[in-house]
Amino acid sequence: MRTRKILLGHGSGGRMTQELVNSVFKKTWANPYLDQMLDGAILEVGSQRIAMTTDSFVITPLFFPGGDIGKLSVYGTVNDLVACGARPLYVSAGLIIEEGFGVEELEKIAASMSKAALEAGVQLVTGDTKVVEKGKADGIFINTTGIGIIRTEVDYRPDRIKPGDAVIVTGKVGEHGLAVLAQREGLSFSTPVTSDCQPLHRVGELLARYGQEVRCMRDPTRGGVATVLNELAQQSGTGFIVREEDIPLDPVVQGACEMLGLDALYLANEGKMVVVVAKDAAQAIVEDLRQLPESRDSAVIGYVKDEVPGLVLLETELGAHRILNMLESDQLPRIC
Amino acid sequence: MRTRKILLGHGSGGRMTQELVNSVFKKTWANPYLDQMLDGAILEVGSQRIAMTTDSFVITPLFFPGGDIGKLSVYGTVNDLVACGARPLYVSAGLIIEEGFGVEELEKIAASMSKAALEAGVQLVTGDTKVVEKGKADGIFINTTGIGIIRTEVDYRPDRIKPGDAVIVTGKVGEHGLAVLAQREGLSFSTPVTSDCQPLHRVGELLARYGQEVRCMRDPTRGGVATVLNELAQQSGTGFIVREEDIPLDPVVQGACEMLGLDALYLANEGKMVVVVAKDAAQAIVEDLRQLPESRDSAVIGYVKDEVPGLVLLETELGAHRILNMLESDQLPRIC
Amino acid sequence: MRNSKEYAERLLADIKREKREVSLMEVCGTHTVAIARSGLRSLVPPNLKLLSGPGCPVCVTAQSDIDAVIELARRPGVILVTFGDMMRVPGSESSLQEEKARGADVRVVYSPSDALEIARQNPERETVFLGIGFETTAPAVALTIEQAAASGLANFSVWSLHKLVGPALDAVFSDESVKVDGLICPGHVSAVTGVKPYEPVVSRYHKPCVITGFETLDILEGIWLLLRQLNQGVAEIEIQYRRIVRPEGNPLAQAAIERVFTATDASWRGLGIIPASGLAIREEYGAWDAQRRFDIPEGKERIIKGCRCGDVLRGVITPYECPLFGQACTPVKPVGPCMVSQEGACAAYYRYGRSHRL
Amino acid sequence: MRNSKEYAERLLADIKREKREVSLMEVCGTHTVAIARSGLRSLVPPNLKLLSGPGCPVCVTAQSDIDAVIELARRPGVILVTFGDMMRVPGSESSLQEEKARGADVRVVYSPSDALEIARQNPERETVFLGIGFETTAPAVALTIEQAAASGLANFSVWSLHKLVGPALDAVFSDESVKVDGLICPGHVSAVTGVKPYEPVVSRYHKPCVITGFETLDILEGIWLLLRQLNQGVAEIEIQYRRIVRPEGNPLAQAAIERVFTATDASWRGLGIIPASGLAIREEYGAWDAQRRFDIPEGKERIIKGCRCGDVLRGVITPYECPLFGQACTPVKPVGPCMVSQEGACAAYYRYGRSHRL
Amino acid sequence: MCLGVPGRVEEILENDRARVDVSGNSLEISIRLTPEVKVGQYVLIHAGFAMQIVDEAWAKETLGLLEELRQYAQL
Amino acid sequence: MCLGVPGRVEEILENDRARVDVSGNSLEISIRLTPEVKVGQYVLIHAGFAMQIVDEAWAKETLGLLEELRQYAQL
Ligand code: SF4
Ligand code: SF4
Ligand SMILES: [Mg+2]
Ligand SMILES: [Mg+2]
Ligand SMILES: [Mg+2]
Ligand SMILES: [Mg+2]
Ligand SMILES: [Mg+2]
Ligand SMILES: [Mg+2]
Ligand SMILES: [Mg+2]
Ligand SMILES: [Mg+2]
Ligand SMILES: [Mg+2]
Ligand SMILES: [Mg+2]
Repeated sequence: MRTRKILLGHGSGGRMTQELVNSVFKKTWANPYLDQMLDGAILEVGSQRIAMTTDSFVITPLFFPGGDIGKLSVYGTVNDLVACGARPLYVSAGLIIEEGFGVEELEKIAASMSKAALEAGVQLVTGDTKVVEKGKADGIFINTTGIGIIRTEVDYRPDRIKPGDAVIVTGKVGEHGLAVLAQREGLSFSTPVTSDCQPLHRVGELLARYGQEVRCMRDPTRGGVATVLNELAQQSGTGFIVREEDIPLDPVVQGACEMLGLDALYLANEGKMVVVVAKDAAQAIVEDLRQLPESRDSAVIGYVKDEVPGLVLLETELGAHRILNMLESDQLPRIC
Repeated sequence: MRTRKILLGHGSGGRMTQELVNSVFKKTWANPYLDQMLDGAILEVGSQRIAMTTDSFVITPLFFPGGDIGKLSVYGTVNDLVACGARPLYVSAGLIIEEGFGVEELEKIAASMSKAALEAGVQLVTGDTKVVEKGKADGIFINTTGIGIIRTEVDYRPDRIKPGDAVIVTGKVGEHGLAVLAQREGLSFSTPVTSDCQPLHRVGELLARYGQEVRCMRDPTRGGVATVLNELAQQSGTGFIVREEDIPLDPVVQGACEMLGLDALYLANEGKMVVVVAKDAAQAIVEDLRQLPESRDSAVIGYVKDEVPGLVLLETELGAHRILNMLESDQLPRIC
Repeated sequence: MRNSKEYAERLLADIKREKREVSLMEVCGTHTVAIARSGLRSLVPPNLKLLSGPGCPVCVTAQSDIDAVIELARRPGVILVTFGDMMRVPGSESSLQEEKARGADVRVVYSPSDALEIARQNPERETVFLGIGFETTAPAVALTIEQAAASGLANFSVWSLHKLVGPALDAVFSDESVKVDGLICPGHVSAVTGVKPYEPVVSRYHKPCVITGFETLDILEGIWLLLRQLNQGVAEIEIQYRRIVRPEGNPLAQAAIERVFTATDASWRGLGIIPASGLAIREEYGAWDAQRRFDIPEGKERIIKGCRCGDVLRGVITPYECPLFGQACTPVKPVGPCMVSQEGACAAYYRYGRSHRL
Repeated sequence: MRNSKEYAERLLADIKREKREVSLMEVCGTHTVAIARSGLRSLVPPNLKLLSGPGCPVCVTAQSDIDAVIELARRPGVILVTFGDMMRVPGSESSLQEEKARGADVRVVYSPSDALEIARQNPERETVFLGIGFETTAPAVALTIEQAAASGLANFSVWSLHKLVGPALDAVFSDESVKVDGLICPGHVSAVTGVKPYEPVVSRYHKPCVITGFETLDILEGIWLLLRQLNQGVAEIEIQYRRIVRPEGNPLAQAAIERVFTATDASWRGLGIIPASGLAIREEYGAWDAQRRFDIPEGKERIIKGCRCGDVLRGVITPYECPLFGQACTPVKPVGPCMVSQEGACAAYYRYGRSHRL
Repeated sequence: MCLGVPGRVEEILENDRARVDVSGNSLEISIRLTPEVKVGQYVLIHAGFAMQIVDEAWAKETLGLLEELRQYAQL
Repeated sequence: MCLGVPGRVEEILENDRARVDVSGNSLEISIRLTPEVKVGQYVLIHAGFAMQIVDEAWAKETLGLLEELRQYAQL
């Protein structure tokens, strides 16, 4: 028998990742926190409820149009705390650096993290630095772990999603994924698209004002909007209908996707939120969101439908419905 | 001008690490939490005081006599929480896996983390998995971040260290460092020494019973006992006198060190604590500690002396005093 | 585009007036994907069947060929360069993706020119480009080989698995069990070949052919034109995709293929060996022919138990009718090649069409 | 060991009775370290000076030699294998450690046999072992070269920077400015050489020599024996380290050196070129001689501004007297080589002796 | 079978290469198979090569068959 | 100049190699320079080679110079 190996697709954030996590971690690490189905865990610490979330950032290149790994690592964790319904407070940073990495680059990244923390209203409170031999890392990897206070007025567990609810996305999709992809070796095109890398703490505050009318939210990072919608469908046991033409999408992103045979709905976003809200509040929420620069392109893209539990259906221009699956594995540029 | 590069020594935990952290992070990330000079940060979250600490584990080999990266990553963070004066509660795990890594190994590591969490009385509440291309990591790296409740009866900031206080180490030194070193390529010796990798939550509980009589503690991981003592001396502004012959040291470890030209006081420990306590309580504390299997070799190794602020002096067998510096950079096996 | 939507609805309304049982085959995988993505299949009447043909270059690549390429990728010093399409295609025991995870240097590019660049940057190693695709892709690879030859680039070569559309169509239509009434012809292949490959289809098999583009509107027009031919009882080659396709194709591209390649028998997954259906590198470019440069033992074709790719490729069954579909065979763990490529019929059906519940 | 402690104290008490100004030199860096670690220097009376000599192989390696080795390590395909000692030694612009960080394949081993193993495991690459050390280490490297030759290992070679103890002693004692009354001779070198290298010291310079071990007790005994000779007005070679050192040394080890190496002029850091003070690989083992195999241009010796290693190595000054000591020059950023090796005098003083405040 | 996108030629470069614009993205391609192409024209791009020049007259005629359709629908 | 540790020969191996014990650690070394060494004897190890056989008589005499010292001290 061949021994099973970890493949890149296991880290794509799509179905392979889900299967790996389920088969390797869920069964051995079984505890109620892991089953909360959030972007982090909601914990009781003494009298206080807090959210905790962790992410490692392993991006190539480290500096990309619209951001860098430092900024990304802070905002990524801030946005996961927001998605948990928390007010982000503190962030830890664990750096793994490849021998030979430039001290100047490191200083840039550290400064970028600091600036990002300031902008997102969090503090970088503790850190760790490890160095590994040349060739045993890829420049620098950063883990950030964040904690925040759970807002008492909200509850963003996916089982609060109800039929008829509206689905909002807070801006144009796929920009981060495309901006980074354009930097890859072997892909010699250039694009004006920059990463959407931005913190969503103010979006979180805004949505908190709507209390329980906001059901649930998730930031569509790895695996993109399609994967997040599928996760929510699975976790809530409801289905989603999403109208293709209502999804905010920059034509430049769309053009690049057509060229490379990719689907923007599976490209990563680093400054967007998919939000499920009560139908009646949807229009007001979108209008509110559009007042913030970070969510000015917010739009209702679909609604919750009980009849297709666990599924996401995309309504095409012609009115047909087709399944929008999870990302199966990494998208690779292709010619056919 | 040559551009400065990160060297392995920058991750050794010694002076190079300290200088890097000071020059790159302390100045840009300035905030009161980073200046607490603990193994983690003590934070206010609403009404609650909690400790938060982070560490990345990048060990080779992943499985070593006495432990594995999974166990290590849980205990390492648990012990840092203990050193902060906290009761460890929750741990997050961020895994960076190299493409091609065996799923079976991953399962072993996940199970080991789970078992370790159980033994240390913490819960693994949230995780993240990233996969990087073959050759861009070294099997697997694990970041763990932990939070715990600060015990109200204690305060382990180093400025509480007073002249005359006794210095305790909770067991034999250098075992983890040696056990791992013996597995290195190019070092073809074998040793019965196994890693001391163990959780110290019960040691933390025991010491908490002594309230303010325990001044401060630190787990001597990277950089070893010598480096931790130097950190405490610098941070407290006091000095330490340590008696060479009182330091618990396995003769097997000592023999291997002589062979390779290493100093056991700079070798990493993963289940020991250096504790500074009130002189009058020292004997009782050591006797108490010796009741626990994980600290059965505890001993008073020295005392605090104001006259040599910031320095650690080693009293040799002959009664001479010499400076015990921080680890400057990695120890390499040598022949001369 | 309100206008185009209105127009699409009018085309569709008209198509729905067709009451006879009609089976149209889209040869090209890009059509398969476009049809699946647009949900068109659920909009046309059930008596109008849209079958998928052997037009996905990934799907038709023989497992023995994949095995040989994997063997090559394992050689020390070799950099294997490929389009993203090929990474997950299963050989008998492994895939390029798995070999990469085991340590082989396999790289994905967008253009064969990028492979040339990789060869230049790694002078001490052997860069091998895996040439796949039909007449659309072959000219690009031909020009790349000529460029390597012109600049004397000695560490670059191409492993050619290129295939030709004409012989594949012949294999489909010569099979009695295949019931196809008309052909949605591949727009981009035709941009190179022109109408020529379809001439036997109309002359020998009397099936209408429409060279069609890839927008939803294009496809609707293509179907509409096919139905019109069927209703009029004619079998001609029409070009719907006139903004791209000229009847004569692109003679320069045809000449490039001709200069560098020569037709050879080729093994097609599911269809077996088809005479003169592949492109081998000519003798004079032998120095850039990886099959000549590397001594790789020929792989053996193994039958994949239960996989009905062969029938899917000839339109004998739809992917749904394969017992492994969606169960043992998914895009993450594909059993057959039709599940691998984005444009493989099985993958397209899996991704976009698994449910009709709405 | 109460007994030994008591005995040490008695030795020390006796040593303290010496009231004259006496300077003893420990030639060997391992002695320097042992003395510094034990705190001995702070226990002997101030009139008894313990000077450090040129006996750290790392410290005496010329910067131009390091530069050449760095040049070699940068060559593609080369694996440079070395003892840990050499990693941080500064060349004119870089060190092996920094080259490793830049991508060179530099590996640390405990034994030259391990380098042979690395060569076997990497047949397609060139493994070069950096041979440093005095007569203690040279036989091990000689046997390793013979073994490579015997097994026909073609991708292994040694870059020899080995040095000899006798010529270095001569360089120290022939310098008028050096005031040394007696020599603590290196125990492990002498295990190979026996008493021979010290004969000129007693015959020409009339300085007592005691071959001494490395335990604190050994060193105390060594000092005690030297003082006794001085008090008795004699200059002889005594062996304190009798459990290891025979007067004739180890003839097999001497023969191994003789078979593989031949004496050559060598450049010593701080001391300049000393005739016949180094070991070159003999012609017949030329295939395993990296200096013959690789065409590396000879480096230029640059004067390091302010570094007084030369004076430290000859015992003219103690490290404390170098203006850079502990400020511009520390083990992490060594300016001179004496700060690099654990057993370099400057490093030993820095690590173990910076403060006398207690 | 073969993905292709139209791109507008922005600049003719040396060596039969050209810079094209694909919906705002910029790409360098080979125009060796469409040597007569001019700046401002559209080409069909496949795997980094221009495979054909887009026929503007037909491209503009988005609703190409509309008239025929009307006639046919009348039948 | 040269680190060295004593190790006890535990087993003579092929090819002039031996397994030695260094304070409880186990190491394989070359004994080509001390071919006459027997199991149970101690050797001085440097860089993986036995450089000399330890003279047990002298090794045991820890307090080697004690007598001389007494005499000398009396002077
Ligand atoms: S579903 Fe899988 S097994 Fe079945 S025909 Fe398609 S590719 Fe082959
Ligand atoms: S302190 Fe540094 S610069 Fe001064 S002599 Fe020693 S090594 Fe040279
Ligand atoms: Mg997270
Ligand atoms: Mg995240
Ligand atoms: Mg740490
Ligand atoms: Mg790298
Ligand atoms: Mg998230
Ligand atoms: Mg920590
Ligand atoms: Mg720790
Ligand atoms: Mg995550
Ligand atoms: Mg590796
Ligand atoms: Mg710690």
